[in-house]
Amino acid sequence: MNEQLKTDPTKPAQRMRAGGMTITLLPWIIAIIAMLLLPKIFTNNSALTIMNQMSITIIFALAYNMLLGQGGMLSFGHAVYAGVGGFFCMHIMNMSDFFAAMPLPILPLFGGLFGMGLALIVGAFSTRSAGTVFAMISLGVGELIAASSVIVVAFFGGEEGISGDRTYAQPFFGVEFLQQEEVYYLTAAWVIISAALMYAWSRTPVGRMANAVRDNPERAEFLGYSARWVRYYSFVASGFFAGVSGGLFAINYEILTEENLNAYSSGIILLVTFLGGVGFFFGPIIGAIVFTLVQTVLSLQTELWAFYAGSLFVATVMFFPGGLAGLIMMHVPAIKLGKWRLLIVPYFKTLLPAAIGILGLCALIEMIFHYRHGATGDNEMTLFWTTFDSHTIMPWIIAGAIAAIGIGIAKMTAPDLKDAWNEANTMGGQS
Amino acid sequence: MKNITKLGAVSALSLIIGASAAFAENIKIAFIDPLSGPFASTGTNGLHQFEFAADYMVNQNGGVLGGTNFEVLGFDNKISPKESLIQLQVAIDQGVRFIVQGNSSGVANALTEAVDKHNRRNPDSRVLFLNYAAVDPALTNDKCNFWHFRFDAHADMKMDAVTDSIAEDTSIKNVYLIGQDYSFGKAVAAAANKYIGEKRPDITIVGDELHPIGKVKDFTPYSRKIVNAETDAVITGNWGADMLGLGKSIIENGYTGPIYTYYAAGSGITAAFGDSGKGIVRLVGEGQVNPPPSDEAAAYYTAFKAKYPDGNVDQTRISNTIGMLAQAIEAAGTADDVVAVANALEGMEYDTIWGGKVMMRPNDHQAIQDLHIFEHTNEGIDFPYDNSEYGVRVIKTIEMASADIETTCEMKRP
Amino acid sequence: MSTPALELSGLKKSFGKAEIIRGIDLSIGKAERHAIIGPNGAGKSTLFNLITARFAPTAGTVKLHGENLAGLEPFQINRKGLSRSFQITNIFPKMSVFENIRCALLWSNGYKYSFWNIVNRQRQLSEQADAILDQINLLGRRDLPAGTLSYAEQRALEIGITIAGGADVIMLDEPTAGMSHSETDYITDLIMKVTEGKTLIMVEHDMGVVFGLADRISVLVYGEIIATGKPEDVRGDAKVQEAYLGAALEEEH
Amino acid sequence: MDLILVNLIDGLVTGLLLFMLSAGLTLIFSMMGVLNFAHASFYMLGAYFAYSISLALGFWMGLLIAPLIVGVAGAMVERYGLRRVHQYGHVPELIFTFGLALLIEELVQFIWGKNQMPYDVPDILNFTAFAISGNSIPAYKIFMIFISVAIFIGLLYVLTKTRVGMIIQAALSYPRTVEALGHNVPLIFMGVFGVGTALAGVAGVIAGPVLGTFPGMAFVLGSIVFVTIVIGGLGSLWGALVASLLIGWITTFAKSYNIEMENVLNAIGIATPENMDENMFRDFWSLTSPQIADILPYILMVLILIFRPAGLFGKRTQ
Repeated sequence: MNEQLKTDPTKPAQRMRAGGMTITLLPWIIAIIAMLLLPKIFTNNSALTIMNQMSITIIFALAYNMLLGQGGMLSFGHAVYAGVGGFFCMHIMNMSDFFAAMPLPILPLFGGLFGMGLALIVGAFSTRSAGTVFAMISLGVGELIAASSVIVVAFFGGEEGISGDRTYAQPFFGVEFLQQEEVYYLTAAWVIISAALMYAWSRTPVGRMANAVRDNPERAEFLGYSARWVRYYSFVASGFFAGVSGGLFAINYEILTEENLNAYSSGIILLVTFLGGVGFFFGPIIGAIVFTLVQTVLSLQTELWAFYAGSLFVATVMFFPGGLAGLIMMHVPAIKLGKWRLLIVPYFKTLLPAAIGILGLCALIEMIFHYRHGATGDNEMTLFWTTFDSHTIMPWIIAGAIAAIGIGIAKMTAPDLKDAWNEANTMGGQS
Repeated sequence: MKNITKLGAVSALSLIIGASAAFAENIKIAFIDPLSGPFASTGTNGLHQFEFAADYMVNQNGGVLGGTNFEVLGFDNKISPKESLIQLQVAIDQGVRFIVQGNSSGVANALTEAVDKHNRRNPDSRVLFLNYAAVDPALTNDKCNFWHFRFDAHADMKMDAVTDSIAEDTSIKNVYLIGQDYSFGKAVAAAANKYIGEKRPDITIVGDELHPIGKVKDFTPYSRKIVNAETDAVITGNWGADMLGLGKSIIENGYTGPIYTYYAAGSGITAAFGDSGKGIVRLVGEGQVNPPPSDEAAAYYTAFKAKYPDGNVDQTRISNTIGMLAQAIEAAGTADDVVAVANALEGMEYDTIWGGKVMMRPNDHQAIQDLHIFEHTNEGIDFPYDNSEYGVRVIKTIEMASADIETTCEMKRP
Repeated sequence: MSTPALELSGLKKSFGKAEIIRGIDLSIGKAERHAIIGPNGAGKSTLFNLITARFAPTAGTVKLHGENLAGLEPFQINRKGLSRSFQITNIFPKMSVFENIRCALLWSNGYKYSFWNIVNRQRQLSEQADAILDQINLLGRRDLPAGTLSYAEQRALEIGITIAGGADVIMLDEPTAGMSHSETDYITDLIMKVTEGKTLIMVEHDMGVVFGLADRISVLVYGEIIATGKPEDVRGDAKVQEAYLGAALEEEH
Repeated sequence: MDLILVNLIDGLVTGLLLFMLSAGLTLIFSMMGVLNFAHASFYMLGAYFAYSISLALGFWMGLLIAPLIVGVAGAMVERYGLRRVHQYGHVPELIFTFGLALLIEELVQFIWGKNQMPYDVPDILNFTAFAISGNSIPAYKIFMIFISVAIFIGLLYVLTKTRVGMIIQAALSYPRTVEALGHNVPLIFMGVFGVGTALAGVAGVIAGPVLGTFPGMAFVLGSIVFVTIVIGGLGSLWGALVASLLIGWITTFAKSYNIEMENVLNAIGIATPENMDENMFRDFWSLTSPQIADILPYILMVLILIFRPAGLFGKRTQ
């Protein structure tokens, strides 16, 4: 993809690629307004719950990206920092006197501090080197803590976990956080604060050096910085924000269990972050939103959601290593050149048939699944608001034809799209 | 850009959630259990049994309240407490008032607390939690609440039945306890120690140990210890791959005595044990399938197999759950006021097609029913599991088992 | 006589049985431009790596301004005022040219590991970085990812990074390797300009560069210094002629 | 004493099985620098393919054909997946294999369903080979040992005595030089990946009947294989062997003897605290070795990484 960038280097678009993002307040203001308005549009509790889940994942994914994207450290056990922070918050919730004197909104801060505390200890030996050694230590430590969660019942509550009641906290300006909406605003406030802090972190000397150490630890050492200390600071900061997300989890779900610590959760956050794109600050945010929707909403629609999620993930790694954020930012040069309009028609011609073709393919997969695993006599299935008999030949022909034609058209028009893309990203000519 | 994405995504979300809320006619039952991932086979089979029971027992007989049908909605919780709570919220928003769940006591524990809090905070949309399989005793003891009903016998009650069976067999001198290292495994071991001590003080517990859950690749070392301890009977609460792995390994390494289990049938386990487990693997549970206790039971099973040739009716309590719920709704005259339905369920005596009665104890919402000891065999099996020739056959029945078992439940009523 | 900027005594390094550096004594004065030359495999880069603690010496000491550097990590040596470049271009390829320089400025400006300063707000830092970019003629490339620069530009950037921290001892490892004539001239001028008043130690193959830049030259052959002195002295040294220049000439033709 | 011998044999079986997986993984890693997260998934595919083949053609054909299919599948993954991702660097490669592991698990569930497969030991091997004071050693275990040792010897022969092996060995240490010498490195990569996954396939075929053939079988084994090669030292075949056996024996012995934490702590002079029920560390005191047997390798790995990052036999840390 890079070779298609032929823009003038002095243009701001390039500045964005090189430096991350240029600072403007506009995206933040839009985000704040949107987060304020969303509950007015989606008032039901489940939408609020799902948005809260997104928010928690956003903080966790951003914290994870402080390691992976900014620091070049691949962790296979980061869930434990969020989990341990959350468990401590839950214990605080259960300390009735102390908790009754504390306003709930500051609870995540404690989660952060305990997450950071654990990171201080583990980081002391794990950040000595990056790469495989770091990855494997994180895997080992993650497994150990996850395994001890079922053994050390006194702290982790065993398999059932521990639970509490957020409403026992001191009312915060009269708000007792009985309703999901109140919790939503608390979570949203923490998302904005944490995201802003993490963004600011990436602009500080140690945040910049994290990038330098990621790219070239040896060179950084010859600039007076110990690569190990830079990694350690990033790791500890990441542990803090992971802990904050754990604290928010405690407030939202009022229960923490082994799943908050286990390897599966650690793997998921890696997936989320990479899906969104590690190269841009806002990548993990997109990843968190998309993945939560896939996991929670798509799974209401099909049992095969994990199959689609896996395919989406593998396709992303193979074709768009920049993730979804990279996909979006690819268009910045064309927009800056004012030539993005050139892309609309080719996109329409290629992506629409491709999308239809892929949906056809999904329909085929769903039909195979239904044919093989559906109840006998229960031949009817509903797909895309259409009910039909999966044991007759016609729907198969239709779905197959849609898939073949859709993808066929997309293949035919793909060269045009490529030309248009090159044209849109080349300076000069009429725009 | 982020906000546009979010906006679009969330509008899609409300569309999907809102879409099914439009049909408010049926009485909706949310089935919150794993439908994907490693435990999906149990979950999917459970969902099929619920769908079938609702259809066969209620809808085909004209529904309840003069024509209202039951509708079972599957929600995939991926066996995660967190996802269960999200799906619970989605279910409630879709107008569901009855939640059924069974796999994993951890999830049940999260759900019962969440339901309790939800009902306290949202009196307008209260729900009932009908637990059909999570057997942690605490759910009807310390952690009981008015909204939770358990239709399965809990771990201690089942152990009471198992030890009744062991106590009768005077040739058993040495018992070995082995289980997964978590709350349920520990509860099984504690109950076994207690009941064996009471019923047969002469029996030696030659082994009492826990192994990591879902992490053991090879059970051989455990089997060696079991064989070397001259064990006459093994008791385990293992389930899933841990059950099969342990059982096969014990048998393979030369053990021939009985293995008493909670979950060693169906979901492929019966077929995988096959001939090797014959006469060795024993199972405690409710609901007699072989020999069929009544013509209705045989007809029910046959109809189920016709619809789901790959499925098993390995949780007969599912049909009890649906039957009792229907009866309670009829008695309460409403499906919307769940307090009335709960009051109708309390103390209900229900004649189950699987033989005997089910009584919902009012003081802790624990179902009391006949428990059986089954044997894994291919002889006298009318309804085998997993499309193999093997199935489970009743070898002992304890009527209204543990009907007066103690409870620490202090029920708070609305 | 004042303390030399860099003093090596009895420095040795073996890899297994192979002795690469066989006892080097060398003293380089303040503000001196010193070139180390020698045929391929003489151990020049190894010597550099020993001085900057990339490798640990088998024997001997390295003293910077009279202070023994034994046991120090590279970043600690850098903080004492010794900075180096690498034979293979060693920059931060994914970061912008400006960022490359700014990172090199952070420590010497006392920012250390701070996370309470926002770097973009530090105007004096940006000005310094731009000044250096101006010096190395890369201001026009300021916001490009460093990895997309041409080879000569990357070498220039490498020198910029090396000098940015304000170190008074600068070590350059083959700064003109693989460059065309015009590029070499450009880099030579650049080195001349940026090392004004500083101690420079460089390894170099291009004799034009060496004789144009160096105040003194050491000739390293098989891990030993066979001659040290002013360019004209070294040029006339018979041993050097025989051991090195002849071989080098042969190689070229 | 007899029990020790029995445990040694059991541990050997576990260890050798682990070795068949870790040998392929460590070869792949040292050649390509890729930690293949999907390695255990190929092990699972081996078991499933062998099961399906055994239904039609019997166990032995399964043992013969399934690893070949798995190897070809592995080579295809390398050719059309990894090679593409290779250009983006190591982390995306690793993440690709991570995604692939998830996808293969879903695929297996899609094709074979979610239940455990009744894949059994063939009748001809279903007898007790011999018994040591009442502990029967099934013939199938002897067969497993035989197969693993045969594979190890074969691998050693290929690596040390053949031309291809020489090239691979050279590539282990000097990947760039080998490429510079004009060898078709991509082809070697594909071959090594195929052979490595085929080895995992063999392990799956012979382990499936005893350890169970179910969709979670890859997950159970997945991370422990990494632990093995990290302990042994990345890229070292001998290291993989030693670490595999070490893990096999450690876990077997830890499960066989109930060593209690309380006794261990008392033995080193720490007295049991009173009021155990209120003690913060009560769960820690009551730990027994079988409880923690399967997490011991992780403890070992973390310790090794802290004190000897290159692993027992490794030379390179990265």
